[in-house]
Formats: sequence, C-alpha cells, structure tokens
Amino acid sequence: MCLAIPSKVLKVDENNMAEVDTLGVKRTVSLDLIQEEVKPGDYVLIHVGYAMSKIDEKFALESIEVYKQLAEAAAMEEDAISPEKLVNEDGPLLYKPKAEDE
Amino acid sequence: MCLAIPSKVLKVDENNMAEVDTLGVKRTVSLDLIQEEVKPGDYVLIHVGYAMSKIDEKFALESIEVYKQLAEAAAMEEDAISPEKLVNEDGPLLYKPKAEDE
Amino acid sequence: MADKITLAYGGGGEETNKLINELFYKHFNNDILTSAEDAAVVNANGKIAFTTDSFTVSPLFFNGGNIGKLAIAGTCNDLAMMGAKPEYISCGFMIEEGLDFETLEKIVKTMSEELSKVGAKIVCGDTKVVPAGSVDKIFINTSGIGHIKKENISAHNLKKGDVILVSRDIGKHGSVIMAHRYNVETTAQSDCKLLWDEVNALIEAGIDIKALRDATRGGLSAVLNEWANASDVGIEIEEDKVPVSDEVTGLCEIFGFEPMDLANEGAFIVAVSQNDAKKAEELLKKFNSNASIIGTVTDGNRVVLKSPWGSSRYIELPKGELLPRIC
Amino acid sequence: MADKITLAYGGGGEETNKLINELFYKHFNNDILTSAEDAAVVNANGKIAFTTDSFTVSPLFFNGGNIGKLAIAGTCNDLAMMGAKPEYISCGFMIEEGLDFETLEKIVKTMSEELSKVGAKIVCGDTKVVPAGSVDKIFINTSGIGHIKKENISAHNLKKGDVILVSRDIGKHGSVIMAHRYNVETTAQSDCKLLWDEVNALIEAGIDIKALRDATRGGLSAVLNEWANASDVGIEIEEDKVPVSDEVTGLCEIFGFEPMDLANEGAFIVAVSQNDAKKAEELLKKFNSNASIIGTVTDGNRVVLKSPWGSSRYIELPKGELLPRIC
Amino acid sequence: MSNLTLKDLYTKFRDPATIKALAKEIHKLADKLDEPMRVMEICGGHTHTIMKYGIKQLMPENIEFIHGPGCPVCVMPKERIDHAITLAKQPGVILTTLGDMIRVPGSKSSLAKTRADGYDIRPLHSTFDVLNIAKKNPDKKVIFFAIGFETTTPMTAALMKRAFNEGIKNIYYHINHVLTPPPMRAIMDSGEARINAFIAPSHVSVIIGAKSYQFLVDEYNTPVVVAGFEPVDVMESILMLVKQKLQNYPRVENQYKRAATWDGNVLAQQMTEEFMEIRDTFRWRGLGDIPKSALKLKDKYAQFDAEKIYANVLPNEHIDDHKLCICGKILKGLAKPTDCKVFGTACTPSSPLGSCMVSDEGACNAYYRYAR
Amino acid sequence: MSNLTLKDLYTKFRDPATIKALAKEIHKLADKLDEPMRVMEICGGHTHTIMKYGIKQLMPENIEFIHGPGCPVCVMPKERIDHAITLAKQPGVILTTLGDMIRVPGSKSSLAKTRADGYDIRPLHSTFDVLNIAKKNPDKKVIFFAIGFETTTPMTAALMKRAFNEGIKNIYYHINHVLTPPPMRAIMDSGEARINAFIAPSHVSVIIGAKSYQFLVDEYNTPVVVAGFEPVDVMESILMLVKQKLQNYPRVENQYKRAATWDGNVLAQQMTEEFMEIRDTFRWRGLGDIPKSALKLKDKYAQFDAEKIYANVLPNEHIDDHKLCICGKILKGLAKPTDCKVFGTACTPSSPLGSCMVSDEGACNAYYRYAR
Ligand code: SF4
Ligand code: SF4
Ligand SMILES: [Mg+2]
Ligand SMILES: [Mg+2]
Ligand SMILES: [Mg+2]
Ligand SMILES: [Mg+2]
Ligand SMILES: [Mg+2]
Ligand SMILES: [Mg+2]
Ligand SMILES: [Mg+2]
Ligand SMILES: [Mg+2]
Ligand SMILES: [Mg+2]
Ligand SMILES: [Mg+2]
Repeated sequence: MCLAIPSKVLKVDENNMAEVDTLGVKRTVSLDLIQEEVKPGDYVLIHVGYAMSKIDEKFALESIEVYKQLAEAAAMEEDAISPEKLVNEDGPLLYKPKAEDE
Repeated sequence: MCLAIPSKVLKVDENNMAEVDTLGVKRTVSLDLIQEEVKPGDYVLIHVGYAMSKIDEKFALESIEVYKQLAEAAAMEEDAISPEKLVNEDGPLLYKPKAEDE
Repeated sequence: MADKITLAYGGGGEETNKLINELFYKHFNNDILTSAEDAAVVNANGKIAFTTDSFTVSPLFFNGGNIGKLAIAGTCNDLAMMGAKPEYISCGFMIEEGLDFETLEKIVKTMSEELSKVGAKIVCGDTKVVPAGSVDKIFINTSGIGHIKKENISAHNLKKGDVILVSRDIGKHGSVIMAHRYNVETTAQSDCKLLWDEVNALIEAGIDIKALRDATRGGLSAVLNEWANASDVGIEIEEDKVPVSDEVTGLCEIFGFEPMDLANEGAFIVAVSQNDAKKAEELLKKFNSNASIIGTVTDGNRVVLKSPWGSSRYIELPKGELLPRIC
Repeated sequence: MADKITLAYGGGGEETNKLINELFYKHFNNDILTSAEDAAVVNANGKIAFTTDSFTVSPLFFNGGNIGKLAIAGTCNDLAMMGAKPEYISCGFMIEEGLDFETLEKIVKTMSEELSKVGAKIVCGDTKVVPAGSVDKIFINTSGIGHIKKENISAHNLKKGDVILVSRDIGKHGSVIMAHRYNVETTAQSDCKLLWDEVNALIEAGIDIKALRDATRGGLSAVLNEWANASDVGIEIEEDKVPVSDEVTGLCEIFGFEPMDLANEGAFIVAVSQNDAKKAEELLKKFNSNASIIGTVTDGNRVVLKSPWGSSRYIELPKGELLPRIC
Repeated sequence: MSNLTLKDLYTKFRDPATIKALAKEIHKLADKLDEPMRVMEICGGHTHTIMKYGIKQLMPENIEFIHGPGCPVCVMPKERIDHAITLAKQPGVILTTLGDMIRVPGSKSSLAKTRADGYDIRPLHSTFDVLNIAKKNPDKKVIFFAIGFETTTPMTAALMKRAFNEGIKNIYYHINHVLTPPPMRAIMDSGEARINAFIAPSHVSVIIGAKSYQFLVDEYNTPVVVAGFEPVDVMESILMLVKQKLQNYPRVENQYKRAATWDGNVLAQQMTEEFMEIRDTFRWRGLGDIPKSALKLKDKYAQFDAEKIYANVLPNEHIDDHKLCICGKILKGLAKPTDCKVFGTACTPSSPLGSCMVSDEGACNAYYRYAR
Repeated sequence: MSNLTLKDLYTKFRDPATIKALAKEIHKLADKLDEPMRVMEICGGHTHTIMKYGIKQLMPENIEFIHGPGCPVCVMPKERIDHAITLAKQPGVILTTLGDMIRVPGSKSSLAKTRADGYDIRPLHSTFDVLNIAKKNPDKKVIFFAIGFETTTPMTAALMKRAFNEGIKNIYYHINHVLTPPPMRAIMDSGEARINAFIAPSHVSVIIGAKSYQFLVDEYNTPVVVAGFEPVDVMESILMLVKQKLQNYPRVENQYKRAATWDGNVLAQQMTEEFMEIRDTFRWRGLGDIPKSALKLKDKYAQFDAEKIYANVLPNEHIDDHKLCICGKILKGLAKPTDCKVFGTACTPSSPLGSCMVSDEGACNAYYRYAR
C-alpha cells in the first residue's frame, strides 16, 4: 500500500526540510507532517518525499530483544520441526502451468 | 545579391499561389507581387518563395539567337586568340600563399 | 508486439527479448546472431577490413530509400571501398520511445533485403530505447567486417597520370534530403545502393585500382580533396565530364549549392592507372551509363576544376553546414 | 577548436576534418586509424569475436565513470565474455549541436585511458552532429573485435551440477543511474570496469569455464534467466550468498527495486564445472573480495531463489521500465 | 543516543533465525486452532512481503492468506486513468504522478504509452518534487494526478499548503485518494467473504491510528493486528492473531509499535481535512461502487481542481472490468489468482487485464512474479 | 507557346562556345581602350558568377573587376546580428531568417551558435514559410529577421500583407532591408574610388528598374549595364561596357531584357512603400554610416516592429570592424582581398573577421573559394 522507509536524520534546515540517510542514500525530505521536534540522529519513516513519523527507538529495541530471545530459545529447543519441513511440499510451484493440467 | 531562379509555372490556384517546376524540383510560390496574369506554361523568376517577374520569352529567344550567331561566327573566324590564350598566365593561382612569398 | 515502442522495450528484460525475438531474429535470422551470446564468433583468415557508421538521417523514409537501406549500404560500401567483400555486420538501434512498431519493422525488412543482395549477415546487435526527446525517432549504427579481396587500395596511392572516374551522376542523395529539409518536391531519387558488385567487377577484371571512395557526406569535393591531401598530388577535373542530372542541377540552382558538395550514397570515385582507365569506364558504364572519366592526377597539391572555355578554379573541401543562399 | 560543437562539424568538410584531426586522432592515435581510409585493415587468424553496443546513458558523467568509460568497457567486456581479448574497436559518435567541446574532450580522454588499460585500439570511427533536440547531448556506439583465447564459452553450455559465481557485489551501476534520475544522492560508485584481466586469469588458470556474461541491463536476473533458457536447465541461487552493498540495499528499499534487477557495468557471472568452483572463487576474490559462489545448476527450467529460512521463489526476467514503487 | 543503528531497523526484522523461530511457534500453536484461519492482509505491501519472503510457504495448512484491495494503483478504475491521459494531452500541461502509476492501463492506453506519444508526463518519486517542477515551468500548468491511501493523502495536502504559502499558482490537482476502512467494510458486508482475521496496514495505520479498525472487532467480531512491513513483523502478527483466536478474544493489537499508535498522526489528519472532504461514492476497480470511500478537494479550492477545470473534456462513463477477471472474488477471499482462466496467459504484468495484475502489489502480480 | 524550354534559360546562357566568342570579342575591342576599365559589379551574385565561371581569367589585362557591397548578409553590421541573437533568446520566440544569415558572426556569437545553445532559430529558404510557422505555433512569437536589398524587401511586405489579411497576429518583424543606389553613390563620393564602369544587379533591377542608375551617368559620367546572372550575361555586359567606352557615350543599358525593365516591378515597389519608409541613416559593415540607405517599418506598424517592442533589451553600441580588415578599401576598388594581411589565415569562411568573408557572395569569400 505504502512503502515507507526508515531513515536517519542528518540535518534539519530553517525551511523545515531534513536531509536524511538511507543506508548510503541521501535525500532531502519535508518535515511538514511531523508535529514533534526532529533532530539529527533521529530515525524517521519516509514516504513520497515526506517524513510521516518518527520511529520509536524504545519499542524498536524492545522488539529486537524479544526476537533475539525467541531465536535463542528456538535454537536450544529440539528441532521438532525443521525449517525445511515448514515449507509446503510443492515448494514454490503453487501454480502448475495449464498445459500440464490437461 | 539576390538569387532568382527561372522556373516554369505548372498550376495557379485560387489563393494566388503557383506551383512551379525548376528542372525537376517542384515548389509552391506566391504570385502576390505580380501584376500581370500568370498562366501554366509561363516562365517566372522566383526569389525567396515569391515570383518576382515573368520572363519575357521574346527577349530571351532574341538573345539566344544572337549568341548562336556569335558563336558560329567565332568558330568560322581564324582562331586568332585561342580560348586558352585568353586565360591569365598564372592560371587560377591568383593568390600565392604567404609562406612562398618569404 | 505493441503498436509503439515504449521504454519497457529497452529495459533488458522480457519486452527487450520479445523485440529481439519477434522482430530482429525474424528478419535477420542466422545461426551466429540467434546464438545470442555477448559477441558473435566468426572465422577469419588474413586481412580483414573493419568499419563503422552511424545513421541519423531525417526524414527516415525518402525518395529511393530509408534509413535501414542506408545503414546496410553505407557500411557495406565502406568495406567494398577497401576491396573487401561485406560479410559480417553489427547493428545498434537507438530508438525514441513512441516509434511505431510498423515503422521499425519496415526499416528492419529493408535492411534484411539489402543484406541478402550482398550476401552479408547481421551477426550481433544492440537495442536501446530512450525517452521521448532524447533522440529523433531512430538512429542506427552499423559496423562491418569482411575479408579483403584486393589489397593496397588506398587514398595514399595516387600518382601523377592516374585517371579519376566517377561511377554515376552525382548529388542525388543530398538533393533528396535537402529538398525535404526545405520543403520542396523533387523527382530525384536517392542513389542509395550497394556497390560491391561494381567494385568486384573491377577487381575481377584485373583493373589496377589505386583508390576507391564512396562520395558520401561532403560529396565529390571532399573525396578529391582528401585524396589530393593524402597522396600529396594535384587533381584536375573537367567540369563538363562530371555527370549531373537536371534534377540535381535544378535543386542546386534554387538553393545555391554545388552538385560536387552534395552527398551520395551509391556513387563512388575510383582512381586507376592510365592504361586501365578506358576499360574501367566501359565496365562501370555497364552498371550505370553515366559512369565517366572525369579527370587526372597531376603535379601540385590542389584540386582544380577546368571549365570548357579554358578557365579554372579550385574545388575546396566543403565548409560548414549546407545552407540555402538567398543571393 | 570552437568551444561548442556546431552542425558545421558534422558536414563532412573542413570542420569535420578539424575535429577528427585535433581531437580524435590526438587521443586515439594509431597508424590504422590515422590512415583515414574507408575501413581499417587488420590481420586476423582463426576465430574472432565481434560485438556492438550503443551507449545512451544519462547523465553523461556519474559517480565512478562517464559515457566514454562505459563505451570502452562495455564493448571490451562483451568480447571478454566470449573468451576474446579486446583488440580493435570502432567508435561512432552522435553529437547534439551545442555540446561543449570540453565535455567531448573529457569523454574522449577517458576512452583513450581505458583503451590503454586493455591494450585495445580504436581503428575506425564516424562522427555525426545532429540538430539540437535530435539527440540528448551525445550517444556513442562502439563495436569491437578480438581473437578468441578460449573457445566454447556459451550460454548454451550449462549442465546440472555446474556452479554459478558472481565476480563482485551487484547493482552498483544501476543504483548510481537511478539515484540521479530520481534526484537522490548516493555514496555508491558505478562498478564500470574492464573485465578482461579477471577473465584472462580464469583462462590462464585453466578453469573449466562454461559460460560468462557481464550482468548489464536487466542485471543478474536477466543473465540467469537467459542461461536457464538457453541451456534448458534450472538454476538455484542462495539469496544470502548474493553480495549486495548497503548502499545498493538502501536505494532498493527507497524505490522498491530488486538488486538483482539493477544494471552492472563491471560485474560478471560465470558458470564453471563443480570441481573448479572453489578455485575460481579464490581467483576472483583476488580481484574483488566480494566475489562469491552464489548457486548451482539444477534440473528444471526456472531460476529459483532460496531464502535462509527454507522458502523459495522464482526470479523472473525483469519486466518493463524500472519505476519507483510508492507502495 | 540509544544503541539502535539504522541497519538494525532492516536486518533485525528480516533475521532468518527469528523468522524460523516464529514459524515454529506458529506451527505449534496453529495445531490447536479449531477452524482454519483465513487472514486478509489489506495492504498490498504486505502481500508483497508475504510473497517475496516466502511467508506463505512457512504457514501451516490451516492458515491461509487472502490478499486485500490495498494497492492504490490497482484499485484505480479505468475511467480515472483515462482522466489522467486526457489531462496529459491538454495544451501546456505537465502531468505528474507517483511512480508506477504510469504503467497502469486505462480503457485504451496508459500514461507510459501517452508519454511515448510525446506528451510531458513525469513519474515522480516524491510528491514534493511537484513544487520544483511548477517553479521551473511557470508558463505551464502542472497537474498532479494524486493517488494513494491515507498514507499518501497528507503529502498532497502538505504540497497544497506549501504551494499556497509560496504563492505558486500553476499546480492543479486531480484527487484520487481513497480510504481503507470502507472497502474492508464492503468486503465483510458482501456476505460472501470468508475472512476471519486481519493484519492491518503498516503505514496507513501510522497516519489514521490503530483505533480505525475497532469496528471490525465491534461489528464483525474479527481480530485485527496492525503489522509492520518486514517479514518478522508479518510473522509475529500472524502469531498474535493465532493467539487471539486461541484466546477467543478478538481485539485490535499493534505489532508495529515502533511507528504506529492508537490515534495516528493527528497533524497529518488535520492537514488532509483542511483541503479535502469525502466523496459520496467512488468506484473501485474490482470492487465496484463503495459509498464514502474516497476524497475530493473542498469546493473552495475549485480553481485548482483539475477534475472541475477540465470537466468538459474528461470522460465519465464507467468502464467495466474485463469479463473474465475475477479480481473481485480474489479480493473477497473467494478465489486465488491461479483460479483465473487468463492468469499468466492473456493476463500478465506486461499486459494486465485486471486490477490485481497491474502493480507489483496486486495479488495476481505477486503470484505471477514469485510463485507462478 | 514559343519554342523556348526552361532548360534553355540555363544552358544557353552558360554556353561554352558563346562564352569563348564573347571573350574573343572583348579582347579584340579592349585593345582599343585608351585607359583600363575598372568595372564594379555591385551585386555579390555577379561576384559569385565571375569567380565561379572563371570570368576574371577571361578578361584582358586592362579590364579589372571591383567587387561591390552587394551582399545583404555581408553588409550587416555586428550590432544588428547581436539584435537577432538577443531576439532569439527572448522567451517564447521563434526566430526566422533567410538561409546563410545564420552563420554570420556578431560581436560574440552567431545565430548558428545560438541555435546550438538550444534556441529556436530557423533558417528559411522562403519568406512565405514564416506564415506557416506562425500558424503552426499560435502560442509563440515568430520574429522574422528581415534582410536583403530591394529584391527581397517586397517579399517581406507581401508577407505582412498576407498576415494582416489572414488575421495572423503573432509575426513580428526586425527590418534590415537596405537600398542599392546609396552605397554606390557613397563609394563614388568618397573621392578615392577608381571605378569607371558599372554592371548593375540583375534582380534588384528587376524590381527597381534600370532607371535607378541614371544618376551614375548624369552625375558621374559612368557607363552602366544592367546585367543578367549567367556567365554569358556578364560577358555580354562587359562587351557592352567596352563599346560604351569606345563610343565615349556613357549611358544605362539593359542586357537583362528578358527580366528587367526601365521602370521595374511597380506593384512590388508599391507594396514596399505601403509598409516601409526610409531610415535616416544605416551603418554598413565595411562602409560605415550611409544616410538614407535602408528601410524601417512605418510607425503605424509599431506593434509588430520587433526593433521597437524589444527596444529595451536590444544592444545599440556600434561595434567596429576588425582593425586589420580592409573590406572598406576592397569595396572601393582600392585593394584586393589578397592584399589583406589576414586573408586565408586568421580570416577564412569558417571564421571570418570581416564582412567580405562571411557569405559565399563576399569578395574575400569568393577569392578564398575559387582562386586562393
Ligand atoms: S489474472 Fe488478471 S484477469 Fe485474472 S483475476 Fe488476476 S488481474 Fe484479473
Ligand atoms: S580577408 Fe577578412 S579581414 Fe581581410 S579584408 Fe577580407 S573580410 Fe576583411
Ligand atoms: Mg554483455
Ligand atoms: Mg565507415
Ligand atoms: Mg561511410
Ligand atoms: Mg548490448
Ligand atoms: Mg522527436
Ligand atoms: Mg566512405
Ligand atoms: Mg555487445
Ligand atoms: Mg554489452
Ligand atoms: Mg563515416
Ligand atoms: Mg537535449
């Protein structure tokens, strides 16, 4: 629906524009839709040239911590279901070409 | 000064434009500057898209006749001055490159 | 295929492949090309000639040909001018998005027809589609290679006494293009044509060919000046021997051009040793009755045009863009 | 020379000669070229590769290169991909009137530098100047020929069990161009580079090379699909083995592109027999530490990408124009 | 400064070990479900994630995905595309629109083909760029063909605000912004839908807030999880839905806490309200007319409303979807793309017949690309 | 129908035998001249004919050609070229002009270089084409940069008349039309000129009539022959001048009877008078200011006069000719092109320093091309 990309704020200018970095790609986006203060170092979500929200680092870190524990727990558990087993048997071939159907 | 090209009228239209032929090249020109009637078959002089005058065939034929006689007379005359003799001795090299001058 | 070429056809993906398979491979079908490798593999032994030309002509279609015919004839002729039989041709299309597929197909078909006349093959190619406004409809580059059948044909070979011939009347292609550019009609047809047969006939007849050149951009004037310069000789041309059609004369009168400055795409100039001149003329006349001996190589270092009444003047390398004179 | 290229420089007369002599011959100086015949004469013996490409890149200058570097690397790389050493190159310039002479000279200089790196020569050329608006600044076509050092490298050669390698991380060139097109800055540099040294090293080491291809337009996706199709095999790629830089990932996130669909100009894919895979990887790593084995040839006829968690999906030939997704 | 890096925001949410762990957990718990869970992901972005990362393949047999109408490009009816094409052909116009909109076919052509005919059509990556184009071309009418869900709408509003503040008078707007809740309601109300769980869009939710889905719980007793964009987000959300099912306690949960809130971005909502109001009805490709499901410019901006200014040239007949296309059924969970007779044959991404094939986000398109 | 063919009008006037015969006759009679005849051909077209057909070489030693200022492109001062360039750069303008005008250098650039910079400059072959360009581009200002002697002036007037009749309002005119008799008088009045015979222009004469040269006979006692364009015409005219000299009876004769008359084309004269009037003074490149030597639009057409409408942007300082250039002397018969220090070196047709080198019709250009 709407691609929005986590990016890091590098600079904010007097025109309410921010220079942001996305893993080595720099662009200038508008902050016109953000109520809170935005500072260099903040993470924001960017959509079609605008910051649409700040990213809440606390929640992000929380999630990351949860995932870490989950992955560790799973690794220790006996491998009751191997990841390969999780995959449907017909692999990626969800669609069989019509020709073969007939 | 002003290139003007003898051409033959092929057609005249209701918009006072004429289609003319110049040895296989056809174009449409304006007759807005010609007082006399112009008809297919007439010869006209064309300049920058306009007929600028009709060509007087009588005078053209007269000239041609004169030239013919002149050429015939010259051919019969003793070749007192051969055409080659008429040419300046230094041929086309009217200008000697500076380098050679020095 | 869509009715228009869009940018998608230049993306290197599915549509590009479709265009290649359904158009180019269809008309240029041969095993080397359709192996679809990064480069064509051909066998070569001995001296080969290698040449390139880009074709940017406007209009694409003109009396007597189109850009595709030019693209094949032009490159094959440059090979022929080195005494080489045109064999393997490469083809780069640069297409403006929005070009009619039909137009492109017409061009490709013409190319295929021309190729078959001379027995050459397109063995590698490339297609780019660029945004509207980035190119005027289509440009084509062709490069070509071919084995040299007769060696040592060169602009540097002219010696005093050699005879200069032209293979037909001059200025036809340039006339047609200029007429279009300045919006007049002409009955002239471009001379655009493959020249290998003529060249091959001269070679087979054992004519002592010194130099050969197709008189393209810059016309006869450019070729003669380049030769005089490369071989450090003078050249004298008899004005009344240079074949010019009425149509070309008419166009030159109107715009103030010189026929010798106009481009040709199926006319060449050849220098032969004096003894072979008549024989060469006879041979060339079999292909085009206007073929003619037009002059000789002399001392000096300029190209001189001699009038029938004994005066003479220099022929210069054409300068600048050809623009109609008003005066 | 004037500061701008005007139409006069394409007329085939004095100005054209000036451009050729004072720019092209100056930088591309070699005896074959400066003999200024209709075609270059070169000696050939045995199998030669012959290829062509047109370069229409916008912008002309970009992080890591320019159109001239591309024009040499692109064509030389296509020769290298057939196991041929790049030797003789043709060059067609199509120039928009008004192009700065300085810009043109920079491009020509770069070409000359690239040529000297691989020991190839421009032996024939052509220059057209077209009216403003008829081309976007400059297009360049290069064609090339070279003797084949290792035969039978072909997209048709893949057999089950063969191993697929990539010579470096992918998507750099495409990223740089897309960043420019959509007005963002990237720290990425185009990977534009001559590849003969790498290929030669593989050949010299006696690696059993099955197929080689530079992953230009259409990227890795296009090469793998073309190979699967040409050899009628399946290919399985391990997603986490495919080297992608952060910068390329970043750009792909922003625009919704796939790194495997992005163009490269100095990255190639090679298929080798299983026994030589490790050795090939080590060799390639000497040139670029990101070189990597990325997959294997399998039964089937599709290209499959396997995720580290066991799922898999198809990689298709890219479709249409690359457009940023908003969603 | 926390010790979160930007790269973490990507890699940690695509971590293979986490994905595997979540898959195991889902398999374990799903065993206990007493009926199959049929989850609609409304958002095309989620469809994309599900297909690209093979999440579908990681699901147990009793969890099924139903791909919703959440692709702004796909839901645009042909007559609206025809509007864009018509506008692009008006004299002195530069037509701008976002990204891959330009390849969507209208009744006879697409913007891409129209551009190929020489008209000035510019695909943009950023709505903000419209301003710069307008400044650089003061003698042209720059029309912004505005598409998108609630995520994208505020950017159009923000553009208008900047343009007015800077006194730029040559931007015109053709508004096609659509709303997310109405089609969800329409699908549930159709009576045929087999959906019994939702993962709600990431970025629409950032703007409108998780609260906007409460009606699905209240009126349809269906669990909802607002889910992030990445594969780990989607996996975790599925797990949360399974747990809701097992608890038999349907509610709106927010998995995407790092960006989405209960109330959403209030400034963005206000900005939208300043310039736009709800249309009586809007026709969705694949779904038909849905009342109050889209926005239009307020009357006081009529002089900048391309739909009004060019009313006399814009075609207005409804154009029916292709009769073989079953997008409507797919969107309701009644069919899969592969059930369509023309899927992958007459209908492909290069020449789509129906709405679900046009964009990378459409269900049929995603199936074609990743799992044909 | 007479038995005259169109081709005759070319070939019979270039006939080698006739040229040879005329050359013999001239040589024969010229022997009897008691002083050298120094003939000015005013018209650059005649210069062209003389050089191209080698007529110079056919003359006896006591007949010398002096090349006059009759090339409308060459006589244009740099400041007027600068006008054209400035006009071409104004927004919304298409600048049209005739043929090789576009390569003439102004003070810094030329129209050809300006076109290369991307401005819309169109070299035309026909004045009439301006009408079509204006119709096809109703939202542009089409400026016609009008150059030429009396031959070309009526066509500009006729264009204006058509445009007004057809209600075309987007053509503007920058008038640089010059007159032939004033520079002839100026050259004769300079006191230095060595000219003692004239061949008068072919096509100027067709318009203004042979009568216009009577002042040369009356006031300067100099013979004049109105001469056709072809080599035979020029040869015959020289012969006629020699005969006048021998008869010691200077008068205006008309060799070009097939096209020129005593009174000229009266309709064309009237057409010109309807729209234009004489300027107080005009600066000629190579010759300097000459009073009443050029035309301008009448005041009542001010709204279509580009010189007035754009007055505030058009540069107006006089720009001097290159200091080494001796065009002025050449035009007065006091020097030959080859006497110039920079002829063929710093000054060539591709980079002309002076007016006589710029067009194919200029004396220096003709020497460079045909007889260097
Ligand atoms: S495959 Fe095409 S026609 Fe069929 S449902 Fe999908 S979009 Fe509609
Ligand atoms: S050669 Fe050039 S500078 Fe010398 S007089 Fe002629 S135009 Fe003037
Ligand atoms: Mg390649
Ligand atoms: Mg060539
Ligand atoms: Mg050629
Ligand atoms: Mg290629
Ligand atoms: Mg175009
Ligand atoms: Mg040639
Ligand atoms: Mg290639
Ligand atoms: Mg290539
Ligand atoms: Mg060439
Ligand atoms: Mg351009």
